[in-house]
Amino acid sequence: MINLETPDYLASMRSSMNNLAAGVLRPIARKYDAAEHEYPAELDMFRGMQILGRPKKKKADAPKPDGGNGKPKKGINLSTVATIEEMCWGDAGLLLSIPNAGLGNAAIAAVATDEQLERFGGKWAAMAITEPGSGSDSGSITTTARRDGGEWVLNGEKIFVTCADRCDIVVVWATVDRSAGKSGIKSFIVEKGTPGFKLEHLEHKLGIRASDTGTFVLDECRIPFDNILGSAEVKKDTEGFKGVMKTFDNTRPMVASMATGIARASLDFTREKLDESGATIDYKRNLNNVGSLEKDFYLMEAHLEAMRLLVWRAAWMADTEQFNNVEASMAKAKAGRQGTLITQKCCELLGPLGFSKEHLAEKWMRDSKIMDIFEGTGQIQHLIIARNVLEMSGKDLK
Amino acid sequence: MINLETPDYLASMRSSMNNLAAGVLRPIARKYDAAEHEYPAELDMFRGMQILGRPKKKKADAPKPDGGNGKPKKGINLSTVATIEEMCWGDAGLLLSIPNAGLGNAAIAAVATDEQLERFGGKWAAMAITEPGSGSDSGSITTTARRDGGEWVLNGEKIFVTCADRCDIVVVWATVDRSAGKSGIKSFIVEKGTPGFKLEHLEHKLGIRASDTGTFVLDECRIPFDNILGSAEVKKDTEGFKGVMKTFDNTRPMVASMATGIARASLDFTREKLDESGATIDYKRNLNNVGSLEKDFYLMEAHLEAMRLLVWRAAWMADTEQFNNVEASMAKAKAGRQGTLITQKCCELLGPLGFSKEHLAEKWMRDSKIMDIFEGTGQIQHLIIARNVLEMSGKDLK
Amino acid sequence: MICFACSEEQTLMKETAAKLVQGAIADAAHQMDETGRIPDDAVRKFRELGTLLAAIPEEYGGYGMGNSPIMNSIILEELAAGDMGFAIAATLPALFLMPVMDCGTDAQKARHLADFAADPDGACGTLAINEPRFRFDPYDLATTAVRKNGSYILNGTKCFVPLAETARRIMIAAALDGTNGLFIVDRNNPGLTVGAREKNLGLNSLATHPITLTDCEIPADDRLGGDAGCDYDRLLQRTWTAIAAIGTGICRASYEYAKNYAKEREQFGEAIASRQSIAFMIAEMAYEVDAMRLMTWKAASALEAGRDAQREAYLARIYAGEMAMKLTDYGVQVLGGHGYIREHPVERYYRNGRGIAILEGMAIA
Amino acid sequence: MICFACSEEQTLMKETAAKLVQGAIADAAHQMDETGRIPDDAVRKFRELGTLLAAIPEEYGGYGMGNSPIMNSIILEELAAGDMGFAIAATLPALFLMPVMDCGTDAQKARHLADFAADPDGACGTLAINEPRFRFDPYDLATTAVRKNGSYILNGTKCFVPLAETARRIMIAAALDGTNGLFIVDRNNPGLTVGAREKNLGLNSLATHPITLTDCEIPADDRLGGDAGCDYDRLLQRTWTAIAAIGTGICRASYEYAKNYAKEREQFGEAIASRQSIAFMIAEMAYEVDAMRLMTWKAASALEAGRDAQREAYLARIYAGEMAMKLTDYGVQVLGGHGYIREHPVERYYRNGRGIAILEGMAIA
Repeated sequence: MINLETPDYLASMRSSMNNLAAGVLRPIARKYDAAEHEYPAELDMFRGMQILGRPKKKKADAPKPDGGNGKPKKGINLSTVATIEEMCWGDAGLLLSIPNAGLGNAAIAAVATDEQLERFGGKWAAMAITEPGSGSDSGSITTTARRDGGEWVLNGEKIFVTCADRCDIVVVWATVDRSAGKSGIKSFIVEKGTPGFKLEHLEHKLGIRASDTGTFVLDECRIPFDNILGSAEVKKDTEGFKGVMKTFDNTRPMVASMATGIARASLDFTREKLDESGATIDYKRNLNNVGSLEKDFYLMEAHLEAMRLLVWRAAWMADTEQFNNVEASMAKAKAGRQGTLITQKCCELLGPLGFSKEHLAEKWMRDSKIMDIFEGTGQIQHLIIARNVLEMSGKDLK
Repeated sequence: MINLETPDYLASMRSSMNNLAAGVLRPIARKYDAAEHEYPAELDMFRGMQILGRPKKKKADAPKPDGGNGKPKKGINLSTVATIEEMCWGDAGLLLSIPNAGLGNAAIAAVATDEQLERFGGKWAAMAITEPGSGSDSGSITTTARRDGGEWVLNGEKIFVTCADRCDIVVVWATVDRSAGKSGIKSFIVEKGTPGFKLEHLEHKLGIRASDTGTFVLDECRIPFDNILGSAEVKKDTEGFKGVMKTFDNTRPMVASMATGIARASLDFTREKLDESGATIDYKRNLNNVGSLEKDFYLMEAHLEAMRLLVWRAAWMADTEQFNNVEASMAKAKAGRQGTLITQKCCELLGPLGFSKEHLAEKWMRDSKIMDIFEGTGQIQHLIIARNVLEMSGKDLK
Repeated sequence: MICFACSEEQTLMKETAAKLVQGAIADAAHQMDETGRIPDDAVRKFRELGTLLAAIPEEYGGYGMGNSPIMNSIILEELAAGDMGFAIAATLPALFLMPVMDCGTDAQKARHLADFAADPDGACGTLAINEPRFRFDPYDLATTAVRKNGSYILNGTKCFVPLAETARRIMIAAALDGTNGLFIVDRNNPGLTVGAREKNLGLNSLATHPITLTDCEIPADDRLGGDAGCDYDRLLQRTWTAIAAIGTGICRASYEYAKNYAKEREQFGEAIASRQSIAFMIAEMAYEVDAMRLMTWKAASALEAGRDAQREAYLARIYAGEMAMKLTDYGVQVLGGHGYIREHPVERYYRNGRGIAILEGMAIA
Repeated sequence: MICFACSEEQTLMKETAAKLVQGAIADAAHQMDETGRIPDDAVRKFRELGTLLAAIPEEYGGYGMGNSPIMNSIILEELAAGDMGFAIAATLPALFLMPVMDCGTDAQKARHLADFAADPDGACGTLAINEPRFRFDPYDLATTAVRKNGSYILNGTKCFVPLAETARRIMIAAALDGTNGLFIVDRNNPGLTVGAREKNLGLNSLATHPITLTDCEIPADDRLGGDAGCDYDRLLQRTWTAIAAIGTGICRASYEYAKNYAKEREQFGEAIASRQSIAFMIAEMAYEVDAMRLMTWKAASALEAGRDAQREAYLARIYAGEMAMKLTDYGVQVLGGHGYIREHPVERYYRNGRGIAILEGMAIA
């Protein structure tokens, strides 16, 4: 039965996460924006916390993701996106810098063997997918993994790797057979310090500067055969690749929720200034009869609500074991774009306060922009949605 | 030397055209919106007027389009778009119903032989291009013209023909050789009453209801061989087709100017209501410090100015013999889309006054919408612009 | 617990309403729009479902099953996907009776609810909120009520009053001593004049009328809620939620028609949907329609929980207004020239969609 | 006669400015942004063109060739296409001297114009309009001037004052008896404090400072225009036109970079420009940049004709603000992840572009 009231447990979780974000992240947000690439030592306190709902140790010890009854643990996706919104209300760059909560950790938690969990479970794992020539086109990966006896030999270049400097290990996507297309793509765990594995440089970015993004070069880099995640077999169909891609059905709502959290931070600050200036925000008057600032505020808040509801729906579907590929993209498409629009509109409405680094509004605008880009740009999300609702193939709708 | 000040001659022409529009068109705008398809007899007064700068008789008698010195008559395109804006400020549907000023007349004036001018110069000529299966895709015309002795035999169906009921003759686009693609497309003059030429029905439209839009069926319709416009020869290249298409370089700014005129009518009415309600429009205050209605008004007026300037530039280029294909599409793309946005936003701002037929605002919104559709949709215009600035072919950028 | 899916009961009602629309409205909607008439039969078929009677307490002759703003929103979306005018006409008695149920005195409930329960097909009441002026705002009414001994004297002008001509009573929103109230006026009160049917941009299937109140005197007992007055905020919250539901229905209909058209229509030898400019409009329509629905349900959930829904209903309503402008425009644009022809329903959705941002109090959730 | 094309002289100056930017700025702009320093050499090269001296009347040591807001707009667009901070720094003395030329008393002209003509490379003056507060409006200044015998006493806080640290004089906008005036304050006036260099979202190559005025006393003669005051409207019209020109330059740079990138960058085996979603962003950038420029020229034409340009300058300015937001965002989006990296200039255009809607009085046309 339709019920979109926020459950009490979620409301109280949001509230405590907001306290955490306000108390720990917000105060150091500007510091690590200025000190680009410097590790935020304050985040060590999160090292032991399972903040994003991911098991952090080997499977046997981890809380069962399925709650022990074959059904997924109740509401874990919804709790996760709600937590992410609060944390990003605190600071998105810092959330992305929380130790041992990298995308690579999610991949390992999802598919690693017990033996791999034993070896890598406690380590901070980054994820290396994108290449200079690929962008949003994950299927065109050119980094190769060649088998040589009991080892894999990796060659290639990976860009836009989050936590590149701070991580212990990197999950690298490479092809074992280029002629096999997407089916040939596998992921491999490469440990820092492995000969032939080099962190080339860190990027200087528009926003989320607290997060270290880097480029790796793999040059005849040898890793043990057992470092492959999943099967080494190349299947004829693309099921294997689809499995890899499915990770993104979960991560897209997370990114969308990051956009929501940042946009809310901007709106809250704008609201504060509106209140101080004597404006009345009572959700009553016709939009034609309010000040221009109030109208913009109301419309932005409506869009923010729409963003959150699309995110929550996608997460709720995952929690109730429904295939949410389209809904995940809808949340990402909407929130990514709208987050950019809201945060930049707030800067405009704030006037001089939106251009000065005395306040965080300008930073939120910079941080937000990445949410419409990474994990698939808005354009890619629209393609996914359109292909699905129009029931067209990637060939018919490029 | 850059100078965007409106010249005095143009200002006074705008003023007198505006008086004409206010005195003649505006008062009967609602009447012919309600009486869809009824011929506006009041427009007979325009029958003798060369309102859109087109020669209406045979070439020898017509004012030289080149002013007699090999250069185009000074400012005729600019005067025309300025006139159109004023007339559409009065009423767009009625402008499109002005006798003997159809698109067909423009085509005849451009390429007819003296003999053809003699026969058809004084007649009202519609233009029939679009087919049920073609839309914006003029190159895919399936109506055929087969030569049979001293006659052409036409077969096919034409939709969206403006002035279908009222015109005397129709310029029909047909292919003489489908295998020749675009080079095979020619235009033919078909007189009303010709056997096998039937006005199938008139359309009921969202707006511009004063204008009669209809569907013709050609069924073994025989016309004299001399009724072909231009050469019957099928050239290998597509120069001939490009020549036909070039008509649109002139008509696109005209349609864009129609959109500008309608949008201005909406804005003027909104301004009137704003003034009555005590609002101050002084172009001074920061947008953050005005009412929501005022902010929307200012921004719409800025966009209106942008529309007009893009239109005037395209017309000025034509007047100064510059190739204006891209600029014509820029004007059309911007004005078509923005005209829709402005007229519908005005309805929203006017509240109950924007929904009732007591006022013309709702009509302007309906009329405006066609400007983003006919003579090439906004999407087609963006394609033309993109291909040009990116220097990409139609094959590379579909 | 939070849930984004319909229950079996909700699904059943949704499907029933959809089936009714499919049968009685879908093909007729264009004709209804052109002729300005809604078939009585279609309205009767909907009324037979008894959704309103179900909500009326047993003591007043109803089934006493409680009122569900969520269910009402689901139904309104389905009906509006057929025709906005029909959605309003079919659910109309609720516009008068729901405020009575929410805020009426016992005597008002006994009279009006029982009247309706005794003759559910008979002419009932309607609601008059809109006023024909620039900057109209339901929180800034120009229509006034003044207390005079045992009466109220009403003055003002209203517009867009649905089915005012045939209603037996009209609920009038008026300002009273700096607050806003509702006043029940008999159709044949000499101080009330119902004007000729209005001509509007959209909503053409539905007869709407202007109303003039000239020193219109009513007994003090006919103020809704008596001397205590009514919960005007909640009434607006419920009508805003309903408008959002109707907007969702219109946009969904436009989206679905445009989507199917884009797949079937070929240009340059390929379906026009194969072009990103068309496909991305479809994609945006897809997720914005969903967002509109979720916003509506969010407001309805708050109402259903008995919470103050001021924020949620307001946001749902302004979002629906903005999106109805945008999405029904996309619907026409996807069809190009064909979208401009009245035989394609996107044209009607376009006109009706413009009412979502403008009209107040035409339905209730 | 109306004309949309540059004259030979205008083309020459445009190309000269473009060449200067190409040589001294284009490759260095990223470094300038990161280090916060503009090479003196580049500024000197621009000043050597003598555009400002040319405008100053001969009697004050200039070339007396008249001032052309159109030419100034053309130049500002070119400079801003290189770097917004550079455009402001290079043309800075004009920000102080143009108001003097427009409205100064003979004595003020004689002093300040001649000072500059004698030493065009020396530190000159700057202009302080912005105030660090919510709802700041140049027509609603919180900084005040009060007449006191032969002096004015200024109080208030300003921000975003370009090169305030090195300026010899600062022109302060302040409210005076319900009107707005400009007041010339010596850098070392004890009532004036220049704060530490600001940290801003964009415009990082340019040093800007806050200023505090505490009972800052200046001789009454230092009110611009003397007792008659100045034409504040016209000053704002000229700065708005300049901001619009700068916005055009930034957006054009973003457009051109994105366009070239989209043609060269391949994905799925084809240039990303072959996708309509990318190509249509490029198309929109193309015509909106043109529209921005035409709006700027329209305002500049009115100024050049000596007409009141209130409407044209205001519209050009708000249009530039809106479009700078939108188009520089497109620029980043076309590049995707690469657009987020500071090595690609679209990132800088994005940040600087946000200043167009916010900043007041940073340049003059």
